Parts: sequence; structure tokens; C-alpha cells
Amino acid sequence: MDLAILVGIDFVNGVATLALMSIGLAVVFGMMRIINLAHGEFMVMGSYSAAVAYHHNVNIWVAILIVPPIAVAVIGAIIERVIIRRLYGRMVETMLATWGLSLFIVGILTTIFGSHTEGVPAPLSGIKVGNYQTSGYSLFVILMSVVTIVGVYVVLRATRLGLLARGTMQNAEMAAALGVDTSRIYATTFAFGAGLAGLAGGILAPISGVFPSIGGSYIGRAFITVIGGGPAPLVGTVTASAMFGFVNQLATFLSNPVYGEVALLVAAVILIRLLPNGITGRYFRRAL
Amino acid sequence: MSTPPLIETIGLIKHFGGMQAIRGVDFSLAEGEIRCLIGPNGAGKSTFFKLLTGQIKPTSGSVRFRGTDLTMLQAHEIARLGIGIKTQQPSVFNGLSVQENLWIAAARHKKGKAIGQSVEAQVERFSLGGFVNSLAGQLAHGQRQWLELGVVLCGDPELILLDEPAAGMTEEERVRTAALILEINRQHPIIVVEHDMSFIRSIAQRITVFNQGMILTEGGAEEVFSNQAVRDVYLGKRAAA
Amino acid sequence: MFDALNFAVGEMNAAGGLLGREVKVVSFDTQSNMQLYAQYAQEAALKHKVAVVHGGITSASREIIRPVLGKYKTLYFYETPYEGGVCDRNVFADGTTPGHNTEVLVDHAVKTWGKKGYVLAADYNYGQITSEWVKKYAKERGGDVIGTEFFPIDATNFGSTISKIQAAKPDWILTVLVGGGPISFYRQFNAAGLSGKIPIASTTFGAGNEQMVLTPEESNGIVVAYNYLQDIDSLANKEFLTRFRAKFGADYPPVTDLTMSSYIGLLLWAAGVKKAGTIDRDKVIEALESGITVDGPSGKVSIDPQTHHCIFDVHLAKFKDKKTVILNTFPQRKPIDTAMVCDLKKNPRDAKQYVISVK
Amino acid sequence: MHPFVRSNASLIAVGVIGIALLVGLPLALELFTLLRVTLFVIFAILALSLAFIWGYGGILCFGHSAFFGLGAYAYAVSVINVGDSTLPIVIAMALPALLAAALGYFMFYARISDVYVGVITLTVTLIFYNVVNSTAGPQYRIGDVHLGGFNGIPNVPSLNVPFDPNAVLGPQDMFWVCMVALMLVYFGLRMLLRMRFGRVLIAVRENESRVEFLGYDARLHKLIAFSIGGAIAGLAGCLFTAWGGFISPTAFSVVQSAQIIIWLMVGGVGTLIGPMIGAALISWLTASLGSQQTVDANVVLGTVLLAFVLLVPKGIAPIVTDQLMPWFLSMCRSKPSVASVSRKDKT
Repeated sequence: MDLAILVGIDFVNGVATLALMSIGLAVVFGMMRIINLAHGEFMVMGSYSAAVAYHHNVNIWVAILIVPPIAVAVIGAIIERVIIRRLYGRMVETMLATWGLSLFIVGILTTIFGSHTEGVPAPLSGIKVGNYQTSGYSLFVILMSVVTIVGVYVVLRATRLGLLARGTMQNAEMAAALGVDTSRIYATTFAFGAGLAGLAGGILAPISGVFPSIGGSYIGRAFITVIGGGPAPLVGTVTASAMFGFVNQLATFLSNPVYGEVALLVAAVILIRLLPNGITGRYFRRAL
Repeated sequence: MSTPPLIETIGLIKHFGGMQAIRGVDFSLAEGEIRCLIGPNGAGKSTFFKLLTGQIKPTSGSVRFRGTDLTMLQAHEIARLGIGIKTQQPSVFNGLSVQENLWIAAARHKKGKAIGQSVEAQVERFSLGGFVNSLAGQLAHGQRQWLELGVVLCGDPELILLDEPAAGMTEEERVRTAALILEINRQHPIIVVEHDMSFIRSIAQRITVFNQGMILTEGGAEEVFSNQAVRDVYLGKRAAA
Repeated sequence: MFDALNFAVGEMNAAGGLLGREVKVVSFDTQSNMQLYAQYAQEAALKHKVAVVHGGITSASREIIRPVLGKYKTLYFYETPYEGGVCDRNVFADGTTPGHNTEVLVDHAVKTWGKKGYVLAADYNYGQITSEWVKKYAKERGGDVIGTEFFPIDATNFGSTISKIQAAKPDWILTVLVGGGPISFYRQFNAAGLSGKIPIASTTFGAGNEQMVLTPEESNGIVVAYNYLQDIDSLANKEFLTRFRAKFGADYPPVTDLTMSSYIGLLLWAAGVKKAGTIDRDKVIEALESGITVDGPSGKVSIDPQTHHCIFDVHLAKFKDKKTVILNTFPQRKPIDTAMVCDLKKNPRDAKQYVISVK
Repeated sequence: MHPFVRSNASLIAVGVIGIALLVGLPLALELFTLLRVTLFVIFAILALSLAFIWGYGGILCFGHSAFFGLGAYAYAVSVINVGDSTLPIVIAMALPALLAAALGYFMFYARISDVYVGVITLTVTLIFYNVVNSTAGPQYRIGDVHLGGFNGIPNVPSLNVPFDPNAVLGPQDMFWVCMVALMLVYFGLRMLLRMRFGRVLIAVRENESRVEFLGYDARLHKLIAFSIGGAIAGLAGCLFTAWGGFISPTAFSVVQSAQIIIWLMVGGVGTLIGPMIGAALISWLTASLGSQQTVDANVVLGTVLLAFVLLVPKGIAPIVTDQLMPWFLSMCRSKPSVASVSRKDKT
């Protein structure tokens, strides 16, 4: 029984991690129809900013929860201005440009930090489940994932920015005609997505190692989750992460992490074949 | 009415999710005929064309073309049977030249010199002589519409569907287009969807009126235009708008 | 590694070079791109016509370089710990192989911690073969490996594994993990509150200075076995460290076994060249085969003529507060694994990597 | 000038340059440089395969390395088992072609297009990468070959004279073989693009539904093009393995796929000559970057890709076809009549 709880936590943790990784990418994709292939590197920059802050004796919670989203959002805003802005409406070009950007960031990070692994220790100790031990931090990751998703919901639903953003994404010309500065909305949305990536990087820094090329292992999964989820960022992310996370954990538990990854990928291929516009392209069309 | 119809639909129904776009259409067209489809926006005319060309599959009912059931066929198979369509938005190969556009259409069923002859015939018909090497995407809107007509004709179709062939044209071009359509009709049966009343008057003998996914009425031009129900749903609304 | 090699060359040149000539280093960054290994090996052999090539980190890169250098008759030194079995007259390997250190670790684990072991290994040759050795050595000592798991090099999520380990209740864990991702295993293991509850031994931990990234709580108690540890208490080592720190600064990360074997590798080659009196490949090989020995910071290292691998001391040590405490020293261990399959004295024309069947 | 020459001027120019390189390079270059150029030639073949399906078929294949890797592995496994390299070359082209056909059927017949094709191909590559990477265990063997997981398969024999396994090709023969293969692929594709199939394929890229309204099966055209691209990528994989004597799972990696796309972007999508030049340029750049320690290679490659997408979206091909080629032709005939080079005949 205790073991079942332990395994259950692993499953939920897998889903939560996937959702956390994907949400920033999903917001940008859902609202702007842009796939940011540098998303993984945005996360890595979040992780590094957390590590640097921590090594400069910033409080650990501030280092993983406050510093990364702000730092990466600022970088995201700059990147939007310099690169993304020139490519709106051209999905493939944006993907290629952000791919180039991701290589560039990996190179810069390697130059600054070297290719060895940095890290931040987990700020929570283990907890007991009957005779077993589990990581308190993984419960924290689950909690933060829920908080982040609720937070994004609130921002999109209840704030003026969210309203304008949704309006602009529905019909950019109409919004422009109403006097909304669409380019500012795009910039803010992109920075918001980048900030979410930074936050995810900060939260995951204590569990995964931090090294320049680790973004590659994030982006694949986040990308597939977002495409699988479809255009509605929140419902899409949650449903797709739940599905892929479950498949991944199940296969991992029954065999090993490699086949866990393979099972996730196979599930993604089948899903996209059946629902080319993702889960929310077919169901929950009116959802956020 | 003894000759079998060229194309007919029997109890054609199409649902999109909860929305009923076409609800029970029985339509038929005789050999050699030219027919206009009219109706307010959302009446189901374009959906009807999509069902005829196999772009979408009906929820129930069937389409028969010279006795062949088209319902389960793919779009390109239907095209091979001889149904050509000019879509609402000009649908040509923008990155290819006028000549290449026509060549591809003709090369499907012709070989060697016959291809060139088809291409030249259409270039001449639509006065595209000065543009054979221009990219289709660089043509003016009206010319692009004509090019698309030429592309359709290069495929030697046995039935031509025209979705708003005069949309976005100047008055002068409209007159020319109407004349061209009548000329084409001498060899090919045609179904035309149009909004412009004077254009319709200039080409149509029989008119079918769509409303809310069903056929409201059908008849000669004058008969239809004087029908009160038609005025209510269509002309009245148009006038109000 | 590269720094250590340059350092060795620098010292050598400062002392008047080799055979009166200055030693020059031509280096390539392969960007971990496999075809670049091949390109650069060709470039080194054909364009720069180098006397010796040192390098190749992974077994994969070595197996790319090795045939190229064999073909173009350029001597090759491979200095990374690996799974053993390379048997090629053109190649000298001075890194540890399972025969050197795995037996020492398993012996310690079974005798001090208990019979039941659990192996976590990187999913490639080194991990696969080493885990076989662990099984064999454990059985010979009356123990058993009750679970083995393989991970891709970039794995970062070990949650499910940690649950599986708890369900299996082993007496000890032996890790054969490499790469940047697996660091998170130790972290997640500690975060689950298991550090100190189930002891860990590792054939790889510390080789990438993992302890410097982890906290003391996360790394304390991990037992390793290497030829070289920075904390070896010998005069030769202290002198070496003083010189090394003087050049690279006090902040330079701890010198690892890997770094040292690059340094030793160059010393061995230089000794061979001196003895041969030329850099001609065949003569240098003959000289090296005569049983060259160098006394370095890690103690006495000599070349085993039969396998072209090395004989050296192995130190068993435990991590404590980011440093190692040496528990025991096993003097002059031979490459017993490779020796099972390879005899270059008898078959000098061998040029392959044997897969040693561990039975 | 003869009308045939006029209408095929750029093709002839490419042929002349190709033959000049074929004959001249082995004489002019030392062995090591020739070995490196051979690799560029192999990559040019790989670039052509993607240039064909992406630039002309409009299929956004983000996971092209799946075909390259499969061809490479198919060659390695079969040549070690068989000994003679003749049949393995065929297998190395047939297997990726089959994979492409299966994948193409899976995608195109379900009307999946654009970015979604990209996602699926990328995912398939990742699956291959993961699976092949996990074959380090001794149980993964095909015949005499141990797949080797992360380490891959070392010591793969090079090509030999057909049906004579003992007559292994030397480095110079290898260069000739690769160069001839490149020219065959280039002219083969050019010919294909002039035939009805090729023209319809381009039309599919331009407007898929219009093609169907004209009675062509767009799905079938894409599927065939995809298979041809797969086979050519497989050939490149086979030559690559024969060149280096090894193959490892990095052949399947996303980075490898990205490389090919960078070649296309730099060279120019929608052309054949551009991607070949792009492949050679970028491979040369990558190799040169590793010989210096000042700038990280990723920074340079990332900047190159970004710069081309933002500033030179057409790649360098227009420079080649509009300036270099006419210049070259005018040099050849010593009487400049640049205007006769048809701009439409994209090289």
C-alpha cells in the first residue's frame, strides 16, 4: 500500500513536471501561433540564474522561484524585439530562427559556465510514507505545477492583459482597429511565456543537473506535449501532460526510462495522426 | 426529362459537429445545362460544392455523376471522372508561371504536342498571351480568376463548377467573364454560384435557390426573381444589409 | 584533461624538450561530434603528421580514432577509464578498467555492507560490461545483485528508480553512471531522504568532480576506487599539486583520476621515446613494450607488455565533505580483465576490441 | 549557340564544374584534404535529399536523420554480415525508402501536413535515437553484428569493387565514387523535376487542393517523393559509414537533423545547387571551428542560422545562379550574353 502511494506520487510528479515544462511554450503557441524551439534553453537560463543567485547567497526560495522568471522574461522581451517580431505569421521561419537561437544560447552558456554540471541542492528533506521514503521536493514540484497553471488561468481570465491578449490572438486586425497596440501585446505575451519557462527551469534546477545542453532533453517533450495538446494552452497542456506523463511513467515503471521515453514518443505520433490539431483542436474548442 | 441527369444528389446531408450545413438536398442537372446557385451567406452553397468535388464526405445521402456513385471517392478520383472546379478564392499555383499552370492541368490526360495545343488554346481564350512567363501570383486579381478558369478548362472537364467567378472583378471584366462563361457553356455544362444579380441575369437560364442548407425553390430566372419567398430570405436581407 | 596534457608538455619543454626537440601540441575540439573525431584523426595523422595522438573520451570516439590511426600508422594513447578489452599493438591505454577497480569496490561492498546489491549503470558498453563484472565478483563472494537498471546518458529523472530500489531493499547500491544528467540521481536520492540509509559505491563518481556540484550531504559516504585521488598523501603528489596550482590557480577544480591519467599518459610516451631515442612509431612501441615504468603523483605506473594496459596502485576511498578519505590501498593491480583475452606478445597483429565474456 | 545548350546552360555548367572537381581535386589536394572533401560530398548528397523533399515537395521533414541513420546502420549491419558491399548499398537505400513510404502513407493519407509532418518526423527520429541508443546489451545482435548502443558499430568495412570483397576501395577511389554518386543524384533529380512527376510535385507544394481538383493524387506524389528522398538519404548514410568505418546513434540525433536543415537554409530552399554548397560550407566551418579555441562552435552555427533566416531568407543560391553562374558561363564562351541564362531554370 505504501509502495502504491509512492508510485502514485511518481506518476503525478511525472505529469506535473511535464506540464511545468510545457506551459510557457503552450502559452506562446496558443496565443501567438509560434513554436519557440529555444524554449528548452530558456528553461536552462532559468536554471542557471537560480544557480548563480544561490551561489551568491540569495535565499534559496527566492533563487528558484523569483529570480528565474524575472531574468528570463527580460531576456525573452529582448529576443522578441530583436528576432521574433520580424517573423510573425511565418511559423516555419520562426521555428528555424528559434532553433538557431537555441544553438546560440547553448554556445553562450558553455562559454560562460563551461560544460560541467552546476547545481542547486533541494531545499526540502525527504518525507516518510510508511516504510518508504520519498522526496519532499517532488511534492513541492507537484504543488508548484498546480499553482503555475492556476496562475496562468487567472492572468488570462481576469486581467486586462489576458483579455487584450486573447482578443488580439483571435483577430489581430480587429484589435488594432480598436486601438490596441498589438505589437506590445505580442511582446508581453512572449515575455510572459519566457518567464514561465524560466520559472520551470528554476523549479527543476534542484532535481536535474544544470548544464548547457540539457535544454535539448526538455524541448522535445515540451514540444510534443504542446502540439498534442493543441491550441488551447491550459486545457491542452493539462490533458496532454496527463496522457503523455502517464504513458511515460507506466512504461518507465514496467521497463526502464528509455522505453518510457519511447512510449511517450509513440503515443505522441499516434495522437497527432488521430488528432492533427491536438486534443483541444478537436475537443474543448472554446477552452482556454 | 427522359435523358438521365448529368449529376444528381439524393437526400444529401452534412453535419459539422452540431451544425447542419446541408439538410436533405435533392438536386439534378441535365447535360449541357448552365445553372446558377444563389442564396444568402451560410445557405450551404460552398459546402454543396465541396460535397460534389469530394473535399468533404456527406453525413448521409449520395452524389451520382453519370450514374457513378461519387460518395466514397477521393477528390482527385472525382476530378478524373470529369468534374472541374474554380474555387471561391483563386486557387492557382502562385509560384509557377501561367504557362506551367496550364501545362500541369493539361498534362494529366494528354501527351506531347496535345498539351501545348491545350495550353495555347486557353492562353488565347483568356488573352494571357503577354503573361505566359509571369508567375501566377503576380497577376492582377481578375487575370488570376481567368487563369484559374483556363486551368480548369485545360483538364477538359465534363462538368464545371464555378464558385463566384466574377468576385472582385471590375465591371468591364465581369461583362467579359459572363460572355466567356456562355461561350464555355457551348461545350461544357456549368454550375455557377454567384451573388451579383445582374451577372446572374446575364448568364442564367435556370436558378436554384439555397436557404439554410435546403433548396428553397428552383426555376427560370424571372420566375425565381419574382418569387416572394426568395425576395424575403435573400433579396430582402441583401437590401437590408 | 587537455590542461593536464598541456601542463605535462609545458614541464617537458621547460626541461629542455624531448630528444632535444620541443614538443608541440595540436589540439582539436570535436564538439562531441563523432564524424569530427574521424576528420581530426585523419588531419592529425596526415596533415600534421604527429608522433602520437592522445585523446578520445568515450569508447565510441576511441573506436573511431583507433582504426584511422592504425591505418595511417600513428601511435595512439587512450587515457580514459573504460570497459577493457582493447587489444591493438598501436594503442596504449592507461585508464582504469573493471579489472582494476570494480573488484575492489564489490569486495568492500559485500564484506562491509551485506550480500544484496543493486546496480545503476549507464546504458552503453562501459555500463553494461561493468555491471556484468559486478555480478560476477558479487557471486564469487557469496553476494548477489538483485536488480540492475540501465539509463541513457542524458537521463535526469530517477524518481521511479528510487521507488524501485526501496521496494527491492538492497544492502548497497553500485553506480556506473556517467554524464551530466546522472548527477541528479545522487541529488534525488538524498532528497528522498535515503542518503546514509543505503550505502553507495561507484566506479565513476568523482571522475567528473560531481562532489563539487553536490552538497556534502548528497555526496558523503560514497565509496570509490581509483588509481589517483587528489588526497593521496605522498610527496610526489604534493609537489605535483603545488606546481599544477601555481600554473592554473587555486580555484582550479580538484585534479581527478581522468586528469592524472592524461598526465601519466604523456609521461609514459615520453619515457618510451627517450628509451627508443627516436619518435619512430615502431621503435617507440618496442621501447614501451619493454616494460616502461614511471613514478608519478599516483605512484608507480608501468606498462603491461602483454595487453598494452597499465599496472598501478588502486586506492579505495570514501567521500567526506567534498574530499576523499582513503580507506585502503591495493598496490600494483594488473589489467586482469583485458589479460583474459589479449596477448599482444603472442598475437602482435591483433587490432580489435574484445568483448570479454564475464562468466 | 545551339538551342539545346542555351536552354540547359546552367545544367551543363554544373556538369562541367562537377567533372572538373572529379578529375582535378585528387591531383590538387593532399590525401587528408581529399578525405575531408569526400565527407563534404557525402553531406552534399544528404543535403540534396532534403532539398528535394522540402524544397520541391514542400514536406517539412524535421527528422531527416532518421533515413540517414537507418541507411548507415543498414549498411553497417549488412556489410559486416555479408562481406561484399554491393548488396548492402542496395539495402541501405531500400530500407529508408520503405520507412519513408510507410511514414508517408501514415501521414499523407491522413492529410497531415506542414508543421505536423515536422513534429511526427522529428518524433520518429527521437524514437530511433532512443531505441538504438539502448542496444548496448549483448542480446542486441543482428547476425554477427552487435548493435553497440551508444558506442555504435566500429570497424565497418569500406566499399569494395562490386562482387569482389577483397578489392577494397582506397581513399581516392572513395572520393570518385562519392563524387559520381553526387552527380548522378543531382542530375537524376533535375531530370525528375523536368518530368511530369516533378512538375506536379512542385504544384503540390504550391497548392495541394488545386492539384487534386485537376485529377492528380497529391498524396501519392508526396509519398513517392518522400521515398526517393529517403533512399538518397540512405545512400548518404551508407557512404558516410563506408567513409568513416563507424556508425553511432548520433546519426539519428536531432542535432544531425538540424544540421541538414541549416545547410538548406544557408544554401537556399527550393534549389538543388544551394543546399550542396551549404552542406560543404557549413561542414567546413564546423570542422574549422574545432581547430580553434576562442569561439564556441554553437555560437557560430546558431548565429549563421539566425542570420540566414532573418537576413538572407533565400540563402546563397540566388547569388550563385544569378551572378556566379552567368559569370562562369561567360568565361566559358568568352562572349558575354548573360541574358540568355534563363532565370526560371532554377539550378
